[in-house]
Amino acid sequence: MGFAYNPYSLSANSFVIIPTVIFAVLVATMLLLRTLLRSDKRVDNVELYKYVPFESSNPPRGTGKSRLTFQYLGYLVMFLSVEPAVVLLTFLTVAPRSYSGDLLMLYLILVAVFAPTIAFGAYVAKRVHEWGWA
Amino acid sequence: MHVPAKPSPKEVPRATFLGRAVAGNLGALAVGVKYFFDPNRITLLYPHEYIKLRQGYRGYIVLIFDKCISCASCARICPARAMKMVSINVFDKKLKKYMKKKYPVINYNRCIFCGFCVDVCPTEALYHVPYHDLVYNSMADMVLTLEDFQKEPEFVTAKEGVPVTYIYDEKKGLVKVHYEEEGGEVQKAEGGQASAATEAQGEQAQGGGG
Amino acid sequence: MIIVDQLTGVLLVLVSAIIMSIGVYGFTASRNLFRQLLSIEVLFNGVFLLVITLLSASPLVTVYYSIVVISVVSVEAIVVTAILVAFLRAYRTHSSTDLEESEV
Amino acid sequence: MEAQQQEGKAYIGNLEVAAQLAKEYLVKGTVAKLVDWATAFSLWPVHLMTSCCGCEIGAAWGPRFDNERYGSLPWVSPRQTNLIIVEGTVTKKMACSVRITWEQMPYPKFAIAMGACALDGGIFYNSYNIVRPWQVIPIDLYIPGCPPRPEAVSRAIVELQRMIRNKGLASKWVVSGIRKDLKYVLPKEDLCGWRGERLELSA
Amino acid sequence: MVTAAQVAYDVGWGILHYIIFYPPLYQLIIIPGLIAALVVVIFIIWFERKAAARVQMRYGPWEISPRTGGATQLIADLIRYTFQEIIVPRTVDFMSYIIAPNAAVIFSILPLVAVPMTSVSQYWPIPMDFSLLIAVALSTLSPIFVVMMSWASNNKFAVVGGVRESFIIVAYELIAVISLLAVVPLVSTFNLVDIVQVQMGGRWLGLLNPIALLDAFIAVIMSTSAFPFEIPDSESELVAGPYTEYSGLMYGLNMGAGYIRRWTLSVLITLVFLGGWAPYRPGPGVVAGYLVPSLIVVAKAVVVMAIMSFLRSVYGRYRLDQALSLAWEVLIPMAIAAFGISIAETYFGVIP
Amino acid sequence: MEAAPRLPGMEVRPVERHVYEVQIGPAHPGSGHMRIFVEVDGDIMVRVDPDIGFVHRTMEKLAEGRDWIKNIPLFERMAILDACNITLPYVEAVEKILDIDPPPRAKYLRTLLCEINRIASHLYGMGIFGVFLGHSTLYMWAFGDREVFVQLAEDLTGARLTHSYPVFGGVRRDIPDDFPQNARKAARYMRNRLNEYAKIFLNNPNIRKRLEGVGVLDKNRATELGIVGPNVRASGIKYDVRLVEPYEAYDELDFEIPIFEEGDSLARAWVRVEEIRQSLNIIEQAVDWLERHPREGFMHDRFWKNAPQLYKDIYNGKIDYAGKYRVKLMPLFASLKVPAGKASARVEAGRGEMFYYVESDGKNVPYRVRVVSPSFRNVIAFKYVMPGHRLMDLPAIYGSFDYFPPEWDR
Amino acid sequence: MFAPIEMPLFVGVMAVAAAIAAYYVIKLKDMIYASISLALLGSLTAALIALAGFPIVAAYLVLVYVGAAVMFLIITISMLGLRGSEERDTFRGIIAAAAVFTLVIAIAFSSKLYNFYVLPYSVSAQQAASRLLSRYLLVLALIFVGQATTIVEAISIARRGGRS
Amino acid sequence: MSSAPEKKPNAPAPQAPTPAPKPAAQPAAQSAAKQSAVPAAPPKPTIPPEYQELQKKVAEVLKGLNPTFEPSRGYLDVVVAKEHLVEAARRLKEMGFDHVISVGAIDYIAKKQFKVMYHLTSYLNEDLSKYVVALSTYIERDSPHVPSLTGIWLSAEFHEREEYEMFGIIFDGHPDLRPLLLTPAVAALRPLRKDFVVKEESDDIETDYEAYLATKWW
Ligand code: SF4
Ligand code: SF4
Ligand code: SF4
Repeated sequence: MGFAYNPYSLSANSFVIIPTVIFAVLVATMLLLRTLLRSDKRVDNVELYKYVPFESSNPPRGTGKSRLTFQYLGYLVMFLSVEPAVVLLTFLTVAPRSYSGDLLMLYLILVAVFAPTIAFGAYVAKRVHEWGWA
Repeated sequence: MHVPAKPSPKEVPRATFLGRAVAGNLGALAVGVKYFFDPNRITLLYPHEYIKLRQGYRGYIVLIFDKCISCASCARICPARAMKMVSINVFDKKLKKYMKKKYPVINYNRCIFCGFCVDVCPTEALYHVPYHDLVYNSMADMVLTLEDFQKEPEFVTAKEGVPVTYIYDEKKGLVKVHYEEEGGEVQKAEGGQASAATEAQGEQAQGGGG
Repeated sequence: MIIVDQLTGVLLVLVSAIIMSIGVYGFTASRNLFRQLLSIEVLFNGVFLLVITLLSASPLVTVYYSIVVISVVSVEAIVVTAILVAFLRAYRTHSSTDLEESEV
Repeated sequence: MEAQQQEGKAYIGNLEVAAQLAKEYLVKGTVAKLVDWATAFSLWPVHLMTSCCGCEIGAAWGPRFDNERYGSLPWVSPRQTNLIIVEGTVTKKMACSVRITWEQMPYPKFAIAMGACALDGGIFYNSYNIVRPWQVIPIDLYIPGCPPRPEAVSRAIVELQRMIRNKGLASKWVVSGIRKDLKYVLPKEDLCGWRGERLELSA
Repeated sequence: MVTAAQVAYDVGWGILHYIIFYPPLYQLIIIPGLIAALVVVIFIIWFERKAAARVQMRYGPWEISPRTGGATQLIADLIRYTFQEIIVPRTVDFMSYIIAPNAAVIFSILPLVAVPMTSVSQYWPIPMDFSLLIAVALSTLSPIFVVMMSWASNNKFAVVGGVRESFIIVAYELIAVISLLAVVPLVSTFNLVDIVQVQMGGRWLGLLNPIALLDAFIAVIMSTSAFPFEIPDSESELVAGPYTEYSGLMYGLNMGAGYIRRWTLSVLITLVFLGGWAPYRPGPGVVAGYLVPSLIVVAKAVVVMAIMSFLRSVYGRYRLDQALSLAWEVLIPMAIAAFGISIAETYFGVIP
Repeated sequence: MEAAPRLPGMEVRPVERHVYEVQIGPAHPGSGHMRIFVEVDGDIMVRVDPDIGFVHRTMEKLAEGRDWIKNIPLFERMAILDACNITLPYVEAVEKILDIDPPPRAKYLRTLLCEINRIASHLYGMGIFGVFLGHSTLYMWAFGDREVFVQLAEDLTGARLTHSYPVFGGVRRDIPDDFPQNARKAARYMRNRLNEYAKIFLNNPNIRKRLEGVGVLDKNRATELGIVGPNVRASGIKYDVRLVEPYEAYDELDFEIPIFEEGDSLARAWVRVEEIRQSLNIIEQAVDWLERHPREGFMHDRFWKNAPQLYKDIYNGKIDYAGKYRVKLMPLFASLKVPAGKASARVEAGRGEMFYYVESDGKNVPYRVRVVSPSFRNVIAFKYVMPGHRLMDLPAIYGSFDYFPPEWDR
Repeated sequence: MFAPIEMPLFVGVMAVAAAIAAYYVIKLKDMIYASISLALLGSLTAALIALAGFPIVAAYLVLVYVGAAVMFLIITISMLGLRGSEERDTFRGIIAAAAVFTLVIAIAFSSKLYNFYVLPYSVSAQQAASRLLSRYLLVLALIFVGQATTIVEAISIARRGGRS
Repeated sequence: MSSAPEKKPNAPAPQAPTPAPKPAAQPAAQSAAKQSAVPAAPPKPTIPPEYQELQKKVAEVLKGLNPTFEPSRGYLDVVVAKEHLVEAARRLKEMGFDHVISVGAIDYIAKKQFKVMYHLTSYLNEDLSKYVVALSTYIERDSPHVPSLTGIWLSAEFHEREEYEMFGIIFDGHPDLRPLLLTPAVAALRPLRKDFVVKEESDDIETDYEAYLATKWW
């Protein structure tokens, strides 16, 4: 099949080159549209609030980047700790059929270890008053 | 026949966990799917159809010039000051001479269509036309002159669509039917006054034909 | 053909060294706790690469080691962040100055 | 020849002129028609309830009158909409918001004033706390009534679609960046207290 | 003798074969990539609006083309967005503001190159040995850019929406990963082609493990913040969530990115659980071997997406913490159970 | 902390550092015509400050300059979707000062329209509630079914919303001929429909999760805050003006006042559903009564006894061109003078108790009219109920109190 | 089978991209963007690893590291609202970086320069899994226990109630 | 067909209720003079019959505070002096009036007085639910200070804020006395005071036709 159908070329094309090209085209389109579709300067002088952030149509107050939703950090921690284990288990399941006994055992271990942990985590994560700043 | 109202304690229907999770979801989905396959549409396809409003609808107001006795009741009762009396010279048929008389004019920028003026007019010199869907490009158009006030406003919709009415139904709520099927014409024919309805109907017939 | 493979290997080692040194630079240069955390993460990326490259002669071992390393690293990120959070909160509650102004 | 060259320079150096020429070259004929067609059938009113006419707006987008048939979908944030319906009375407190909402909408945008209050105050004609919306933003269409029937809202949308398509309002804006048929009002009254001083924003 | 027609034919065939049907290009740009996604998204949004309208006693978009029931509505919306002013507020971080939505789109369609559309190895964009794994891994990347979008907007609603989006990611990602990989024990491979081949006989994995299918379905709904998990851009508190500041085509792009993500994951679900191109056996040649199976996959995925869209007319939205605890107390245990079911089925030899 | 943008004319309030202030409204889908300053700590609201007045159209002041009759349409604009209930206490209060009592048929007609309005208002509130929770189907259904009752009201009064129906001494129109069977059909339709509402909305697990245990107001708290209407009946308080001080024809009708104990958002939604059921009963009874009794006594004699023949003909349907059975107003209405005195009246409007205090000094305009609308008394709930809930509960609580800002702003 | 001749090209491009991403992690002022850069760096590292012949490790890296750890950083940083200035001691940084760079290069190239090469050969996932299952079952179980402990530990640390 | 006012003699000038204590059971004789334009004579304003019983109870509860009862319809108007307001409120609350329906002020500009009324009723005491009682007091127009009852009835909070901005009455001890409905600029006008007059555009309902057409109504 030749050069273009070499697995590496295929991969490079699929993951890097074509997406990059599309990305460049999209960004260029956006920038172009933004340049082309501008209202007249005269209008901009009349509309003083056009380029300020939208805050329910009030004069904006404060900046958007600030300290935020903290109360659900527990779920996050749980996610991060559970994910490697579970993903590891899923990776192992490709083992041939003959290993399914081991697999089952590992699965049971996982359930045995994580069931109480998740229960505890969910219980703690729900108590939002223990998580806030104030 | 005195039956006093009585308080009746009620409870929010509670369900068990499983019942709530399964039956609730299934019930909601079932209702959704039912209406997906058997929709009960009540939509008026507006410019192509329009509701033939009932006789008593409080729409735009028209003055019958000859009946007005210049009593100014209408202008006095108008809550929005939309009506004003203006004085013009008219030819009095009895006295056979020009006289200064007062007549009402209306400003639709203000009018809130409360119908007080129509209801208060002692000689029924004002009447409502049964439509209410006009829009204007400029506010000056809405301040009517005395001549315009005697004409019924142009009912654009009648040129584009056919009239429908809604009838009540136990299963479907409101059901849209075509106006002719309701025998609306018979009712209209009795209307003694040169009312909006008759004219609108003429327009309608044209609209329907074309 | 073996040249190509070796060239690739050299490239990988080089880039991992570069990434690692960038990480180290960030870690030593900055005084911001979170920046240091990020720098460590950069450093770990270099480490992953280096481990893979150096061990690639025996692929299975590579897989085991890298899986363990990645798990440990991600867990480490969590714990460090958790400690940071706790520390910051304690710091906050004890002091009236604002977090954003205090150089953590 | 020289003039041409100068123009040519201007094209390269001056992005605005180049963009202007490109737009004039591109947006005409079928493209202009397409733009107008699309804008006419995609009039998204912004969610700004100014007063009690909002009930009839609710009904107008409800099932019986269903203005979504015209492709008009009430939308939440002004940045994505192109139609503002002033639903009745605009009080002095609300006027600032009406103005800001209108300003934050991207062009091409249109405005409808609905209800007697939005035209000349309606029953509140002498209230000390209201302003007339046309003092605040430029209005395209007026709907009388208190409240107007939902059909009247539909009528306004149909009428606005016609206006856009007949007069090419959207495509003309695309070409020239300004709508010539509108007077851009700057409110006489100091609605949010913005006049005289420049806005200072720290990012 | 070589005639001009023949040359033209050959050249045309060459272009068709080597350019249009060049697998990465075809899959990223044509089917099931951008163009198909655009068509599907346009159809699905139209369907969503019409289906909701049917349930809601009305017509939905109609006047624009009465004969087709308003099917061109979304095209009008697209054109309108294209020719609307793009307002870039003064407070945003310009480069991130521009880049983030585009990157979100790119990373949304990227998993599509890792899925096969046929069993003919010549038409695989990449070697398929780890395709399921790669597709799942890639699909977790695009939400990051939603967060970036919200941060770049520097708007209160957007930032709150972005943080909610990241929490939703936390909730759905594990479910999606587990439930999509739950079929692996049954087939002992990460190769999507093999997975589809196993289902050829009508033994869809979705039937063997319905819980996994249900969970994956819910995870997809969650991941694209559709109802009932429309939490990041829940309009009643956060105006349009992370997209609040975007206008014109940029907003169209944002909305599109969400739908494209849903599309990508639907394709993945179709391949994994619903048999891919199943009853059909790809034959030789570009049309029989590539076009037809990919169209079958598209058709199935559209059905999946349509069902997802229908939920809008039945459900409201959950609260953020409710969605999180729902995920952790119901869905993740369910997913792990589904995983266990698969292992048990393997262990007890339910499938040969 | 970075300096907030300084804008001239803008009130700058100090904000605690660890909280994040979100302004919800007025151009916001989650607020009506109001603004709520919400300070959140993470996801929890710590301070809620409703800032109302965006629709304040100065009705109390305007009323002091307008003739008595003109104030009826004026006050109606407070909540045009509940028009009859809103104007009725004003009419009643003026009738008290005038010392007239409307004839029974007028009372029944008023009751009928009040109940139609109540249903329409409850359905409106439910629709808005639905859209707050993202449930667009409920919104559409409620608005679609509301049309049935709006249509009934239109048949009766000639206007969709702004009926201006009760006037001093009576009402403006009698029922049209086909009204009774239409009303009965509508009532039967609505009863079936309410079951489907329960299925798709109130019993939907998704919605129940959002509402159960959210915004709980117990009896004492509700009393302390002075919440009114269905909201207070959801907290187990047996208070309904129709019950404690029956007005118009309510003491002759057989109906129940549903009371719930929970006091959470779900109970508040359920109260409204049950009230719709009761209102349907009342409508049927009222229609029966009106059908049984002859068409007479529409207006108090004092305003009617000198009426010319034309007026009677129009009333009796002999002349039909602007609606049959129409009451012509006597011209004296335009400049009615009311003797000095003061009176208050309250009725149970759709959202709760509507209270008017009217004082006259014998002129043709009121000296002072104090209006307290139910929504105005409910605003305080936002300030005291919302803190402690999550930000996403804001629409749920807000919607469950059945908001209508023009009503509370007046 | 050997790697194709253009392999170094691919690796080189990726390597440059990865280095740029790493640089941006350090450089960008805004922590969120720095974390997003880190995510990109992680993806590019994964791509490099995949090129080196370990797609399974790459997938694991993306899923666990980019998808989770980086996400965590983003969220935490945005929640803490950290912004503002930071001091830099450039000189010390450069010294340290140079030292590490030399060290790595020296170790890598001195000992094994001619021994390591990259196989264009995919590890069979089945093989790896079966080997792991048969030999290291207990180790895996221990990893699970470790993870579970982490949950408890991190939650207890991060929440306030645990301390007070 | 002319309107009523022309037939009847004009009503006498308004008689503002006097703050002076006055036996409630015997209404002022002057009300006879107040013949209205309405065809039939209005009744003498008295305490409504259904409130007679309540009046006695309230009088007993407020013993020592010199309550006076003013004629009214539909509610019971209890007037106490400003000093006794808080005490009276406390006693009424103990009696069972547990929330405020309305806080209304009236500007008697002729007498240079404001009247502040708290309309009360009860939720928890079902016997009292059917009554509305107004606890009112007269204050000087020049120094409009009145003790806030928000501490006793929390439900009065927003009402008091409203009266504050509308009349400028200062409720001493109110926790959060800010304007409620109006922007500060408008609230400074104290719009509900009688000396703030709303402009009618013209009292004349008649105009010249040319003038009408020439008018820019907007
Ligand atoms: S309908 Fe009402 S507002 Fe209109 S002119 Fe007549 S009285 Fe005036
Ligand atoms: S009330 Fe009737 S008769 Fe009198 S002026 Fe008006 S229109 Fe003429
Ligand atoms: S026009 Fe009428 S309905 Fe509309 S806002 Fe004004 S008063 Fe309300």
